Amino acid sequence: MTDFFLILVGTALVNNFVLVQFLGLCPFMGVSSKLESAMGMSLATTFVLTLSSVASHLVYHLLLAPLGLEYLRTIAFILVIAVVVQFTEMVVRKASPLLHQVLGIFLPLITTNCAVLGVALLTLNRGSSVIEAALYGFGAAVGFSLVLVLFAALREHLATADVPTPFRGAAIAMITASLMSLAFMGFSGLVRL
Amino acid sequence: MAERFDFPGGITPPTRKARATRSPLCTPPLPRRVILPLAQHAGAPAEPCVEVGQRVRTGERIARASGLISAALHASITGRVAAIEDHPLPTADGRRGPCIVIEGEGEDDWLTLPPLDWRQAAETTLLERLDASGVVGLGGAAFPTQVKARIRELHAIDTVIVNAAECEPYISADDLTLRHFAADVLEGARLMARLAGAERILVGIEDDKPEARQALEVAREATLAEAVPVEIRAIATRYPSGGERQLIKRLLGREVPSGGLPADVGTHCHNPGTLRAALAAIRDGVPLVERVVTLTGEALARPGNVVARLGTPMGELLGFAGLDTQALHRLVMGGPMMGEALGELACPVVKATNCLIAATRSELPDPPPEQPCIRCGACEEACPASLLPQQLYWFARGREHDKAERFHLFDCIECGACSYVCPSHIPLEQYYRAAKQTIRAQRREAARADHARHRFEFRQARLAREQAEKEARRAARKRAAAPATRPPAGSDAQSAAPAADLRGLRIAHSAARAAERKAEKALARAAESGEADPATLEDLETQLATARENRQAAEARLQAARDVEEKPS
Amino acid sequence: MLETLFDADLVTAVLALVGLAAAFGALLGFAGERFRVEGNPVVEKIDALLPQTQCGQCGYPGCRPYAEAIGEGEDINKCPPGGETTIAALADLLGREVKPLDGEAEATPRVAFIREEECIGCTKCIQACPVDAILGTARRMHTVIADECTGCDLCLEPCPVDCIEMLPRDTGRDAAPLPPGPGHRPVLPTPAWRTALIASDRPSSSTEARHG
Amino acid sequence: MTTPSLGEVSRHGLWSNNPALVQLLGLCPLLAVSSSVVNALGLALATLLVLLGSNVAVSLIRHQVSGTLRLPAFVMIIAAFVTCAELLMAAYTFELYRILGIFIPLIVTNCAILGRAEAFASRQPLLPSATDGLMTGLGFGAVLVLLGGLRELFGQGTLFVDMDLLLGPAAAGWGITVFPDLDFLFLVLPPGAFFATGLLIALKNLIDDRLERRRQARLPDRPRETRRVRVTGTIR
Amino acid sequence: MNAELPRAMGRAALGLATFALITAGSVALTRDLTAERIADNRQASRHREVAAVAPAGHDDRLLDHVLSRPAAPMFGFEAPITLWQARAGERVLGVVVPVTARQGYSGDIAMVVGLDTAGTITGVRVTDHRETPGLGDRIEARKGDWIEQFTGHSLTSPPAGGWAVGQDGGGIDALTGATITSRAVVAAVHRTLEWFETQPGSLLAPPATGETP
Amino acid sequence: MSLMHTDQTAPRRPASTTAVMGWLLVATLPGIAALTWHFGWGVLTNLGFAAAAAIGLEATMLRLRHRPVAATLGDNSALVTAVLLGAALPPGSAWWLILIGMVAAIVVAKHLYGGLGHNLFNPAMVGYALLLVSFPGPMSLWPSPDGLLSPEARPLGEALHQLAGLTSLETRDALSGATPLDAFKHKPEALMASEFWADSPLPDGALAAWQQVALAWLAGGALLVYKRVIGWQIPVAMLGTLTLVATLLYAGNPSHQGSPLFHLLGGAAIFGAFFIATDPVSAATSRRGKLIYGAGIGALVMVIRPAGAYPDAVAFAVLLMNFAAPFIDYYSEPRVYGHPTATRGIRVDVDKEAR
Ligand SMILES: Cc1cc2nc3c(=O)[nH]c(=O)nc-3n(C[C@H](O)[C@H](O)[C@H](O)COP(=O)(O)O)c2cc1C
Ligand SMILES: Cc1cc2nc3c(=O)[nH]c(=O)nc-3n(C[C@H](O)[C@H](O)[C@H](O)COP(=O)(O)O)c2cc1C
Ligand SMILES: Cc1cc2nc3c(=O)[nH]c(=O)nc-3n(C[C@H](O)[C@H](O)[C@H](O)COP(=O)(O)O)c2cc1C
Ligand SMILES: Cc1cc2nc3c(=O)[nH]c(=O)nc-3n(C[C@H](O)[C@H](O)[C@H](O)CO)c2cc1C
Ligand code: SF4
Ligand code: SF4
Ligand code: SF4
Ligand code: SF4
Ligand code: FES
Repeated sequence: MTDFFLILVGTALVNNFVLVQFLGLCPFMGVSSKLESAMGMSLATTFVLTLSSVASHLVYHLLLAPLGLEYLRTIAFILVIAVVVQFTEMVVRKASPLLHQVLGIFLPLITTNCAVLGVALLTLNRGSSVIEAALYGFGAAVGFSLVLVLFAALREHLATADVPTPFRGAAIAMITASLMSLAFMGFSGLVRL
Repeated sequence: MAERFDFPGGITPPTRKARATRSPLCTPPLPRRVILPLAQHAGAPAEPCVEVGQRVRTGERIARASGLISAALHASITGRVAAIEDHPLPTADGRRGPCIVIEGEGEDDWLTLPPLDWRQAAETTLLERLDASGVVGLGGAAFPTQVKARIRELHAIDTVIVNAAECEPYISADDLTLRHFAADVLEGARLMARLAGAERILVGIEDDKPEARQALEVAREATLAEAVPVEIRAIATRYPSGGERQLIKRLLGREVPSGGLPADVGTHCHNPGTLRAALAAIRDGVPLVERVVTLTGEALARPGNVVARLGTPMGELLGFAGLDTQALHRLVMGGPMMGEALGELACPVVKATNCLIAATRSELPDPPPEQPCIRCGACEEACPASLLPQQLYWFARGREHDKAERFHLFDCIECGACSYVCPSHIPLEQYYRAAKQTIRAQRREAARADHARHRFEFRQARLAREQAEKEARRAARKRAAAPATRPPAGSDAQSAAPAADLRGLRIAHSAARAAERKAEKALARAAESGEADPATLEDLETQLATARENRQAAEARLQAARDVEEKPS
Repeated sequence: MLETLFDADLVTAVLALVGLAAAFGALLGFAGERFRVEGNPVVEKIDALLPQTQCGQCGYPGCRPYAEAIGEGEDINKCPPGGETTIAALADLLGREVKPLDGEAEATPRVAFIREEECIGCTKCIQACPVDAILGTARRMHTVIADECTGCDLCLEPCPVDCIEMLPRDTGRDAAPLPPGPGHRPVLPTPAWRTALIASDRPSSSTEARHG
Repeated sequence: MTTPSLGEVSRHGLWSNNPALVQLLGLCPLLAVSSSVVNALGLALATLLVLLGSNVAVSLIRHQVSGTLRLPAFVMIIAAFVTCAELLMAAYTFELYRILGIFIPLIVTNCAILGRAEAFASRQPLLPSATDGLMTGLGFGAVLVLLGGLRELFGQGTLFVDMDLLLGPAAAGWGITVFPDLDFLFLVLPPGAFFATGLLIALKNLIDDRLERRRQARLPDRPRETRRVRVTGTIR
Repeated sequence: MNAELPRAMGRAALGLATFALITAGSVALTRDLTAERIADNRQASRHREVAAVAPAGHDDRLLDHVLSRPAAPMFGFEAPITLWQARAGERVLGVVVPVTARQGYSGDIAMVVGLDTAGTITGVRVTDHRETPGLGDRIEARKGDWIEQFTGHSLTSPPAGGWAVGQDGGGIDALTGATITSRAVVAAVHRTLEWFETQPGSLLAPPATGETP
Repeated sequence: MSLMHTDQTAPRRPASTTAVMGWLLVATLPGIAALTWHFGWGVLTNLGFAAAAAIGLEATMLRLRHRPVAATLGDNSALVTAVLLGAALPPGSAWWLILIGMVAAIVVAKHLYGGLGHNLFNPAMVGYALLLVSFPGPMSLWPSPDGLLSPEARPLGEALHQLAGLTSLETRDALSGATPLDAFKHKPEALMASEFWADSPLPDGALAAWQQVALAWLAGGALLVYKRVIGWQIPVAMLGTLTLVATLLYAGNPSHQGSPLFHLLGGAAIFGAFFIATDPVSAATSRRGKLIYGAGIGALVMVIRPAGAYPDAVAFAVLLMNFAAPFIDYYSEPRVYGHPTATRGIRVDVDKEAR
């Protein structure tokens, strides 16, 4: 139990995917200018990340490893991810067109959210069980969602600030991310993975 | 003083009332010339009903109410109408607006209406009289009292509140009104209680006005026998207890719902001056031509309260009180918290003028330059509406109107308590006012756009219908011209297509019919509820017309297709 | 070369992945059919944000077609009557970047006004008006219903005698400017009685912005 | 969509629509692998190759894939390129392969690559697509190397250390120590990566701003005319 | 629509399968062509690492002399140990043990430790780690000579209690700002030495009795 | 509009931003005095150089941004940042360390965001955290608390030498040491807390000195609360939560965990609670939000202190909660007059769809 908890805390905070591991940065920068879209993106990513983490794990251990095809893992994983994302996209499109419009290009880009493939590959390296893989994916997604949502709130706040012109927009967002990452350094050493 | 109910926040600025309450109420000489703005009340401006050059008597109606919410205007001196033209209005932005100017004859020849007994007269008579007398709220908003008094039609009222809080510094007009006319005020309150069907009267008065309270007690003792009981409750002095929402909360513990009216919680709130004016209009037949105005400020040698004729140029009135123009630094109409700084001495006294402050520079210094907000939270502690003023400020500055609304911008009563305490001297409520006006303008534009779209859709539908009908006629003509000719060999392919089409058309037709019925229902519902304004109704009518056109177009097309269908058979 | 091609390893690899892909493909095909969406409901929302002037300055015949185009990816900065406000609202709705307006913003809202004494009643303007804001019949003078007119000026061109002009529309008193901001004093009216008294006595600093 | 000129494609990829500074795509490798020039250069080259290859391949098959399958198909192409690149690197530049580690498979998910495939190559013929791939790759790589240089120089006080891993023994002596004893960990650690990128973006904005102002100054004052199409009538 | 469903599914399946065929085929082909070379590279790289710490004078065929030992969790070897003998002809000069230091600052640290017959360290190298650049990564020989300080030490030098970083009262310098990493490395080396003690002679047995690959 | 302003009457509250900042500076005096008394002239050299750097940087940035320089400098906020950062740094820091910290604080954390009132993160703590991460060595070396007047005390001249970077604390190893939190954190795991204290590697009187400094900060904090420069919410919530978590941990494992009192007084908790966490600009705004914000800081401090890599976690905890503050603001709005319940959070797109 504590192990599972540690995995969650470890992935969500200490080795936060976005701020410490540098994964999933594009959606982090791209979908964070509005809190609403950030929340939508968080949900979508959490879903995709957890699901694809488990699916990749299964594909690897049930298909690739028995056949000695480890080197095909990248292709196989990315296929799994793309399919999960595509599937999610269709469902979201049907269920909430506005969310779909808002997430726009970012929903397909969850495919290329490195975090998703990153989780799949990192779980492999850690040699975890299915449950651990799911937790790992979920923890990573929670970490991603947490910083994404907080960052979005921060950026909304920033929208009213009197930022010097060259820094408006992406530049100050990057610098904000830098300071956030600095703050997250405080968690370093909390849980060793 | 422990009170049962209270509102959060509030401030206690220095009251500075003493200078003007030392001397009794007095009447300045009649002005030679009065300027009466047509728009000195809430709602639509009044419409002049006199000609230039016409002689008018004091109390004679010179402009009539126009529209649902509006008020009549009366000559406040006897003389000739010199002009109907634009004059500076008593507003901070120095706007000009249409006014009726009366050149006085020096005498006071009254034209009053016949007295009425308010206990006996029919309610409609009373309301008509209020309407005819141009009585509006004298507490600040100048809302037509007649409209307000119709409350019974929509709401059940149990309490009439007399708002004698007078919480702003400097102002003592209500204080003096009560000292001199407490009995009239209470009788006015009874009159309102009758109109509203209330069963009690509650007077809320701040504890810094012991004389007024004493006078009220005396008047109350004298009328103990009356059916509607009067209760006088002193409350600790704190700004803005006089805001009706805050007063109601403080006296009764009830909260007026956001966007609602005091009537929604069974109360009806009036200023003492309003009550006295309403009583005068009914009991004595005297329309609203004068009011109590506090003249104060250190640039005045003889501050005090005066009964001033409406339209008196402020300079004249202040001159009467011994204005030292050299020392005058700022002229404020109303209190220092919510009042407006004026740029001219020539502005006339209007119905909403309860106080004129002729302040010296040291008394009300220029506001220091605005500094950045440091989010210190002082404003939040002062806000009587529990808003987060600093957030509203950021949103207003950043023009993030949807977020400002999300943080309840429209619940701000613009009391200025937040600006008062702000260490960065930010004129916060100016930001809110600007944001509110922008939002209102945007809403208006959005409604316009919606309306335009509906009209555009209607036109499209109409054109489509005309087109479809034309085609249907052409098809019919064709059939009539060649009834017997068999279709040529290739017609199989042709007739197959209409058959499929026909089904589609039929579906389209029934959809159009459903849409029409829906639009009809929406219109009927809106019309019945009685709350929709004419613009909305018109909009719904347009939508209904569009649906009709669509249905007719579908019908025509269907008919044409049927005609083609039937032809080969 | 040939034996490499038929290497057992290679064949299993290809077969495994092909099988996986086929299964997933079937899943996607299923979802694609099941969750098919017709049309684009967002267009409605975009349309609601456009000013509905129907003027065609965006390059589309009316607001709705432009709304549809935006839904397909067209730029959001092509509507001059809507101006910055509309662009901001669209950017907000669609999560896109705000762009400067492509074209000239209109200074104030306007309405058409027909000089009735000059009107010959040709009805050309009526046909041009997208919102039926012009009243009149053939050979009778025409007039514009100011409340309905969107100010698109489409009626100007067809008029053979040039009797239509655009006048600024009264938008009510909604122009309360924001205070000048940090570093400045709030704007209060200049006391006229002072200037009237002695010109040199005017308090010069009272309303001016104070820098440094 | 019309086919833009090659010059335009190049300008877009290198500057005005630079994936790293403007589109903010491909940030993960950008930030993660830019701690020294050599890492940056290695990844830049690998990314460039994959981008070029995938753009070409996607452009070639652009008429063959339908809606639902587009995404999976594209990523599989990219993944194939990446895996091949990985295998080839392991075979021929093993040390570099070990250093870049996990980030090689992650090239697959470099958003910039799929972004280009989706936004450009899937709609354009071969030549523009190839140019776009090349130029975008170069633009991305340039930023990557610049960032690497910046962080290496101000974080560790050195430049071009270990270039031999990438360029062979000839480059062994390239490393120079500019600021001895400098150890400004901030730049080496994640926060510094974000920070340096933010500064680069601001710098680009500043340059753009200057250029624009200069261009404006050169332009004669010409009132912009409003385009109008006078279309009314029924819209269906 | 229902009739459409199987058709659509079939089409999609076929399409994706085609792509899988092409991509997997090309990857598998590349892999077939490079597999050998990669294996060679791995081997060579491993050899370089091992050679760097092996006692001097060996015959450069380190990776050919493999020994296996059962796991020894007490000493931090959680999996069976595969180690290499350094020989000069028939003479065994020492061994090279692959060691994993747990509890590094961010994850495990893989090392190789070379020991001569006397149990004296002939070298330590970090082969894989994820420590912080600029801090923990100074354990790499390329980035600093910290790791060299182990050479020449043995279980008894520094004496008991000295096998710890200075902060913990031991005699080994820690990297400034990276005590955790240092601590982990020191502990792992120390345990390896202790484990070596428990394997009297057998690791150093001459080739005849030693396992052959 | 409100034509009256506070300067005329307010009961205790300072009437202008300048005065608010001024009172904050006054309130730091007891703490600074105590620090100087125990840790020597290095405290003052820190503060002096930090203040000079702050004013220089602030003026430069204002000029670059074309903002009124003199008027804005007068708001004292840069000075506050300088004093707080200067007091947090190890006494006798070198000029370059202070300068880098001030650049991070004033240039990056404050002016890149638009200056006073706009910054999202606490500038002083940004500077501090950046230094801590970048230069763990110099940042963890505190001089031993010899007292200003004792014979071992280093003279002002030496402090100036250190400021100039000519000598560093490291070269005077014998006289320097870690902070109590640092030392306690790095005690060997087997060692019991009691054994640690019995044979502490800390210089004599270090813990007592730290506790006295903390109490001096508390006195300053009390002044701030009395002058209503700060509300009570943040300090109370932060210290309350910190004590609570520390007590729980201590109750769970008294032999290895520091006591609640140790956590309260042994580090920068008090200083942080009254002077740092209360920075109004970067904190949550509503009263309820401030409670959440303060509690978050307290909890984070007690998560990071025992388990994380950095011994004193106040800076990071403050930055982390700065990061969360805007989000907290969305969810902590008080109930507004006339509304049946408080509105919390944002309207997710469903509403907009209905609009
Ligand atoms: C039926 C009814 C409708 C009212 N409608 C309005 C209104 O639309 N606007 C308004 O300002 N006041 C309206 N009032 C009057 C308010 O209750 C209130 O007395 C007035 O706005 C002045 O309040 P204030 O000075 O606090 O702003 C209405 C009153 C009644 C009884
Ligand atoms: C902040 C604020 C303070 C007010 N103070 C008073 C006051 O002291 N006395 C008063 O009669 N009305 C005051 N009003 C106006 C009342 O809200 C309300 O409009 C008035 O009592 C209605 O009575 P009337 O229609 O007779 O004017 C204040 C309004 C606000 C917003
Ligand atoms: C971002 C970051 C990375 C760190 N990386 C390491 C590391 O790789 N190895 C290590 O031992 N300590 C690392 N530390 C430092 C530890 O947290 C801790 O401060 C240090 O080990 C204490 O050692 P000292 O007593 O020598 O300063 C790192 C700290 C930070 C903030
Ligand atoms: C109560 C209070 C606490 C403050 N705390 C800090 C602080 O911790 N760090 C800081 O840089 N400035 C602090 N300031 C000063 C000021 O808010 C700071 O310069 C702004 O954050 C810069 O925009 C404080 C100000 C006040 C009134
Ligand atoms: S009182 Fe003024 S400075 Fe303080 S939070 Fe409110 S607006 Fe900002
Ligand atoms: S003006 Fe508005 S925000 Fe300010 S205190 Fe009054 S109600 Fe609150
Ligand atoms: S320019 Fe704007 S108002 Fe005119 S038609 Fe296009 S969208 Fe409508
Ligand atoms: S009247 Fe003219 S300007 Fe007005 S809407 Fe009709 S066509 Fe446009
Ligand atoms: S490269 Fe875009 S999410 Fe990682």
